[in-house]
Amino acid sequence: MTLLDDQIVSVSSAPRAPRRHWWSATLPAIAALILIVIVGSVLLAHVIAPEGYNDQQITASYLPPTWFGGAHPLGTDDLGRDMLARLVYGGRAALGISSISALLATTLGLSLALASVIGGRFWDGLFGRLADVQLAIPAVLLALIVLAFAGDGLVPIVVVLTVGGWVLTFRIVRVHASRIIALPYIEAARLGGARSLALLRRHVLPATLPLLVVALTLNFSSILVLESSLSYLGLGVQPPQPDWGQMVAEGQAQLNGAYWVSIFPGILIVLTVVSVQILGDRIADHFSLTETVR
Amino acid sequence: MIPVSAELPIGTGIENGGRTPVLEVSGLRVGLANGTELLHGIDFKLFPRESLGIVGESGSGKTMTAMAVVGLLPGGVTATAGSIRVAGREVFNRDAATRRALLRDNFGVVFQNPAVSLNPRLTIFQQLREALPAQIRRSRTRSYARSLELLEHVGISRAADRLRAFPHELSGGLNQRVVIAMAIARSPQALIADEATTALDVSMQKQVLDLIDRLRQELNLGLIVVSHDIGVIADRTDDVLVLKDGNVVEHGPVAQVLGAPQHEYTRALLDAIPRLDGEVPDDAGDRPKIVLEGRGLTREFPVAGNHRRKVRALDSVDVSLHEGQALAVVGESGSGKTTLARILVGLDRPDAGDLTAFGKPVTGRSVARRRQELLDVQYIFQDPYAALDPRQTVSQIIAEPIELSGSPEQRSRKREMVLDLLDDVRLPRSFADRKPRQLSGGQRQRVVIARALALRPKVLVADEPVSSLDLSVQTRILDLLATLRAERDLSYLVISHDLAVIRQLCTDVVVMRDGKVVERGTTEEIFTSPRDAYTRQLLDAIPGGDWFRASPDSTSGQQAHPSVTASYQSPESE
Amino acid sequence: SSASGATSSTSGSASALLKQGILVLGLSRQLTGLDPGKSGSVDGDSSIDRAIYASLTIYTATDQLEPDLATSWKQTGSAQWTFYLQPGAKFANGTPLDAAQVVWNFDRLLAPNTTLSGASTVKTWVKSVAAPNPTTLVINTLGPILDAPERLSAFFIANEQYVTAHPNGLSALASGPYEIKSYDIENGATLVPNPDYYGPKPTWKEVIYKILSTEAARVQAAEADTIDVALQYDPTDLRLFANSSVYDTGITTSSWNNTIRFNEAIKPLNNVLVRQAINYAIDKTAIIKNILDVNEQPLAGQVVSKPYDTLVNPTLSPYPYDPTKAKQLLAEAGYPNGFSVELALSSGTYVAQDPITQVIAQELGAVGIKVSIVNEDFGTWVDQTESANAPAMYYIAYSSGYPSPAARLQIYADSDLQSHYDPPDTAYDELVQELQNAATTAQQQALFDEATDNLYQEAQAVFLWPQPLTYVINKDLNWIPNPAHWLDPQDITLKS
Amino acid sequence: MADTAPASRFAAYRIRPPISRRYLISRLVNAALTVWGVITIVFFAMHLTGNPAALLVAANATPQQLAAITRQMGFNQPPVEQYFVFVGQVVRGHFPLSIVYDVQPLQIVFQRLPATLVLGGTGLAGGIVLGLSAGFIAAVGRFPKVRWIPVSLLTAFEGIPSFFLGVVLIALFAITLPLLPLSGDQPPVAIILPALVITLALAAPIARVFRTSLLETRSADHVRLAESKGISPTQVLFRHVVVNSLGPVVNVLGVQAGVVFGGEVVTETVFSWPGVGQLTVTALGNRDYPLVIAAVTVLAIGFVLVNLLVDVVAAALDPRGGHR
Ligand SMILES: Nc1ncnc2c1ncn2[C@@H]1O[C@H](COP(=O)(O)OP(=O)(O)OP(=O)(O)O)[C@@H](O)[C@H]1O
Ligand SMILES: Nc1ncnc2c1ncn2[C@@H]1O[C@H](COP(=O)(O)OP(=O)(O)OP(=O)(O)O)[C@@H](O)[C@H]1O
Ligand SMILES: [Mg+2]
Ligand SMILES: [Mg+2]
Repeated sequence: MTLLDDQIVSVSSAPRAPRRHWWSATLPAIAALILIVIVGSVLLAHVIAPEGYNDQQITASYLPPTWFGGAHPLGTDDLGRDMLARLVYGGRAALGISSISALLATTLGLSLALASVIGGRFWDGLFGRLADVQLAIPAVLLALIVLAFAGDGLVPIVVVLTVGGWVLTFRIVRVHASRIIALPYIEAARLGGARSLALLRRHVLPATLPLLVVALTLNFSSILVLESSLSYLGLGVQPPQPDWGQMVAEGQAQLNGAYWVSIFPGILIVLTVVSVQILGDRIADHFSLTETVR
Repeated sequence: MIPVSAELPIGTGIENGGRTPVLEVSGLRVGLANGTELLHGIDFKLFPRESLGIVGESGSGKTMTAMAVVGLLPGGVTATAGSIRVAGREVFNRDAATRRALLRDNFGVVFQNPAVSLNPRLTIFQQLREALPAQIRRSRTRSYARSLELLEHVGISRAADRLRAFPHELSGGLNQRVVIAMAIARSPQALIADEATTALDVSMQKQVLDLIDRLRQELNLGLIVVSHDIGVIADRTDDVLVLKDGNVVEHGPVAQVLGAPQHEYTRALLDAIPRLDGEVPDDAGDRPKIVLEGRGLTREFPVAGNHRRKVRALDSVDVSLHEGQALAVVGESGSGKTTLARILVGLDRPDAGDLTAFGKPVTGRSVARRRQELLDVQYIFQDPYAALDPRQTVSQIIAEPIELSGSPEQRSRKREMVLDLLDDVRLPRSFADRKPRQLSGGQRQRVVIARALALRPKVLVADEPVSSLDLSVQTRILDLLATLRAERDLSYLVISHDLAVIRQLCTDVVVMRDGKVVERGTTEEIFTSPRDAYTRQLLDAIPGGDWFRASPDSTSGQQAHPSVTASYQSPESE
Repeated sequence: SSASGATSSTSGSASALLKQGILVLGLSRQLTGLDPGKSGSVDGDSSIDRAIYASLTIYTATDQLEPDLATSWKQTGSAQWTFYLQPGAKFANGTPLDAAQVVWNFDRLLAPNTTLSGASTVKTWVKSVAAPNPTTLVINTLGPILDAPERLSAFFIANEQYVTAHPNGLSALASGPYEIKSYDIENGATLVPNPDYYGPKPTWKEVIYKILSTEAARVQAAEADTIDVALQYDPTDLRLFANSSVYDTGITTSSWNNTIRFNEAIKPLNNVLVRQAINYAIDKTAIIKNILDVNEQPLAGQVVSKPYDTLVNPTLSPYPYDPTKAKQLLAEAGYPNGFSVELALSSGTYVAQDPITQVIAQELGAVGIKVSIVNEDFGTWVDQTESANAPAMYYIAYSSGYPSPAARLQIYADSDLQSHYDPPDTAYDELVQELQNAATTAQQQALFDEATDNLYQEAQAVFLWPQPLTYVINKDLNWIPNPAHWLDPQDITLKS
Repeated sequence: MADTAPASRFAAYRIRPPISRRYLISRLVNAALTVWGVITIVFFAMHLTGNPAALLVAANATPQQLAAITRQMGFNQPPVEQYFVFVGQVVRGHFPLSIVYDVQPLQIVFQRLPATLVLGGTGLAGGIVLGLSAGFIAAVGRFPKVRWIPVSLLTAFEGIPSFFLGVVLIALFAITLPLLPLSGDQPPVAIILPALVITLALAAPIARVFRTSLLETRSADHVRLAESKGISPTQVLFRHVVVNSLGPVVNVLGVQAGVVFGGEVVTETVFSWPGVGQLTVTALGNRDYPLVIAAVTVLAIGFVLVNLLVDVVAAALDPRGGHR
């Protein structure tokens, strides 16, 4: 089944408000700020929480957040471990894994797309079919299965996420690149004596670059969602090492008592995803790619 | 039909007692919501059976005027002041609904591009039915019958089948006829055609215009023809309205306005038209060696979707281009011109036949290979907008061929080569760092030409080099090409369906039809004594052909149009 | 916390159903099937088995042994018991539920080549079974089994023809008070009264068992008022219902005791020093106090729970918490800087197991033993523990259908599937066998002490603690929490 | 003329199908190929683990059982034969027996399928309705100042992973203010929360695409022509703008079908909804790979069918495609 090869639809993206609204300008700024804070504190995890993520004090379980000051500004979990510490270290896992996978996925998608654009009908058909098959198996399921076989561990999970994510880039780039390659100025370059690779390097890639940035952001957010879903289902990073999705699951029982254990990591996931999407959308608008991407 | 018919004295539109005009526009002002005004007070009258032409450069307000009359102004644009009287009834101050209703019952509109003016989702019948008067529309049987009538009326045979077809299954000409059928479906007082034929190729253009004229006669319609093609106006209208920036600069009978233009703007418009009576370029006399030659070139394309059926774009075509020659390839749309050109420059491969360049056979299988063998043959694109990578600067664009396949020595002095080329195509050197979007159409075409010249080719192949440009620009580009040919003794192969262009640029002509060569000869021969019937038809089809062949002072308006008799045969010929 | 279900009874809430005579019970682990020949866990398959199958004798909520299918019984020989069955008892399809059927239930377990996990519960003490007439059942035992009637309290009786016709055990022919209306391994079962039941008419119009195989599921089920009774709550989560208008909560002693079993075929766990080290390395008292939130004593190196078990070895005392000793032992054993090992959990099965095992993992880490915790679903987990490549360590609680010292120790004998692949310890096996057949209580005590001493020295397991029985129950219900964790609709009644 | 138009004629025009048989066939072939691809992937996935036979029996299986499965799936034969045996078995619906249930896996999958379809269907329907209305408002809403709000709200929800949305919804609506039942055992109300999760995942992309497409279509030439015809503005809006704008939306649905199916896996687990998704997850937990394989194959086929439908509908909305 050909899934719309004439126009691509992003799996998700940020509000499409007419530019004249004041916040359509400020929103990306806010998003950027949020991301900086999150990423920053995740990178500085070892500074923020020198004691690490598994510093148990079972006598001090489920302390509520004190917000400012106090030993545990964001409270503690069932084993009296500092939530802030677990959140920042959990972020390392979640964001680290997701961004690596997103990069790989985008690269993979890009290469396959370009290959199928210049590679002729056979490769185009093959990769296209591959993408269809890929889409036919829900990413979550595929991940569950592969992980069930390959076991947890960093490499399998990254592989799974990459495999789950390449199609998006592939489709976006493929459509765009095949439009470009059909344009007269490509033929003009051929007339100048350009070979396929020169065409890619001089015209196709530059034309695809902004799109690629957008694809990357889209990839990242959808992969982060997938990653946390898996970790929520108990796959990927194993306790005691924290991961946001896993933390949501751990705290679920106490939603009504110690809400913070499961709500905070959830909120972080949402904030990250939405901010990234808003930025991605901003970029898309900037290059006026929105239509291509949707 | 006759441009100015015996029973209607010339210019009746202007001072005419007695009959009430179908449409009377006075002081019409149109503006945007933000106050900027697009039309600054337009006045004209339109009487039944009379035709008014609106000309003017692009952006002058032609479409606005037409649309304001029928109340189809684009969103954000509104008619601010003035009066529009339809059959004597003022409609301007009416509320939107009634105004629309009134205008729609009195006017039929024919839009520019038939390909997109029909809803791709609905069959012709479903759409035609919507255009019918309410009382007919209600009954399917009557709608159906009426639709059949209409289609047959606009000269569409096999009407029943057409009614069941979807727009994309019909040719442009047929679709335009359908649109016309819709326009007359509510038997209006007047017809308004905005660039109704601009998108069609000459022969089809002629057929459609003939149809409109015929209907005008039969149905007593007033007619407004909006076009930037003065030829069309000259042939088809009684009065003409010359617009400039939303103002009427001249208004009067065609003969008067075009024959003895008062306003220099009008004159400028007229001068811009390539003339058919100009000097034919001197050809290279005795024919020395052949530079580019195709023998028995044949190319087939699969008909989209239907894998079994194939269309023969080229059917064993022989062409030979001699040194210093400027060879024209003419023919209606779809006759195989572009296909031929692409094969000659190696962008495409013939299914059969062989190509020889400078005596050496071209055998490369891949485009890249063929191009290596054909580097001395370069190509000029029809649409300069698409032919330039928007991300590159002019100098990058021009330098690219040098970087890719220039000699080391050339690469070393890339920069000054680029600047020289800019000089050659008469572009200021300062343009080197601009991007395409900062250039006008003409300037872009010059860049395209510069790039084509970068590797100092011996042959230039140009597909419709000017057809996408404003008239005013066209002539300058043609001049440039002519001078370049002289300066660098290039050989040209020029494709065009505009005979005026050919006449101005080429020494010899090849006429193509359905992928075959039907006639060849020197430009002089072809224009004066065309042998093939099809060639003659092409010549006749040129709008305003006679007008411009005759000397400006003669009141050529009178003289009968030679093709009238021949007009409108075989509507299905598209 | 919002008094969960404060406004009780949304459309389908459990309290609403209760008013229509429908009881909803929560089970804390996935079901594995309805074949009584396969031993199930009390807080799972067995609770349903008990509701749909007859047994010869039965323990009431108050732990009194009472007649069920058997109206009376007596020891008719030094190694023989005779049971007299209800005349005219029927299966749910009207076929007679007679001694012959009961015999078949024994024989399939006694068959030499049987693969049924229930086998060890009879093979160890039953020689043969006969049915001289439809209402008389003669059991020839391997010795003077004093507590034969007790042992048979959880021996459920299925229908031969039906079981052979439905080998996959996804349906059952009832012989008890209820019969199956719908059954789904992952989500639970629905029971309705069995019209042909020989006993008194059951109290409930319908009984719904719901699988709540995670702590979160259990808590949410109660918070959303979708169950009437459920067990195995993390004590800290019980506090969520402190001021609930719908539920009472409880925490009490039970017959279960928690241990960590070793796969002794695996290095270095085959080394007794290592096993002892692990026993020393875990601070049980702290966990009991802070996580289990009860004042119990750790298991005294034996796998019996006071006060449930009457027979205990008074001479033993718990392994104290002594990391340094643990380190030293490890060094002696040749692992001065520890090793890595896997600890397998059955997801959501035991009270507060996730926090507990994380603490244990950290404490073992402190002495250099790197523990990685893996979760499996109950069914898979059981299969694994009973297979040759069982996990190195697994967190498990054992119960016994009644206070039987033999049954307690049986678990560590070679005949038990979970011990089967460990290096054989014939001495211990014989002890247990003798204990089975012990004639006098004095004899029993002696044998028991010897066996438990052996367990203690060999550190056959990490002796943790008696697992508290925690539960929430709808305020409108009467129920005496059963130490064995039986969740039997028969024991639950509406207040007044 | 009026009466000479025979009825048959416009019977003919009216049943004029917007898609050609050729097109339909090509789509079908495509779908078949995809399913085949899925099966192939599963085959390789199984072999990645070394001994596939071991996957298909219980952890404590006897050698006999192992031998039996090896024979049934032809694992003792050379790889190529193995492949064909496997494909053959799957195509004939012969999967190895489920380990837990000890019956044909398909049988169990089909028991669960209705639940999944109901949930997915409801979620999908909700998403379409919500998305289309939001997109419509955003494009042609009466009040330009506020008409972007619905789409933005949906987009905000879209950023919430379905598992977290599920958790929060439960906490809010099933527990804190117990309006809606918790899990899949009190139909029909119980479907509201899980369906909502799927709906919210779907609505935003639909809304955005519909908006864009509406704006494009509205300025298309054929709309101007329609306006000049004298049919009512509402007729123009719906016959010529709205319906013409649905094509891209349908295509989005094709892609989003994946989101729905994937979403179901998580959602069913969070809400313990007894559908194929939950079945697959627990089957994985139970190492019941025969069941997993069957479930995945069925889900994939479902997805392919949905996209087949999508292609056909899309073609119907734009005959230019359909007659290709
Ligand atoms: N939708 C619109 N909104 C605002 N301004 C418009 C719009 N359409 C056209 N204009 C402006 O109105 C003026 C007249 O436009 P119009 O289309 O009438 O020119 P035209 O003579 O038809 O040109 P062309 O020959 O290219 O069709 C131009 O300056 C154009 O920029
Ligand atoms: N890439 C292609 N695929 C399929 N058919 C093609 C292709 N290119 C050209 N054709 C067909 O070949 C025939 C000749 O096309 P060609 O473009 O050469 O005509 P042309 O004379 O250039 O027309 P125009 O004057 O409109 O440019 C046409 O019927 C066209 O439909
Ligand atoms: Mg115009
Ligand atoms: Mg052409």
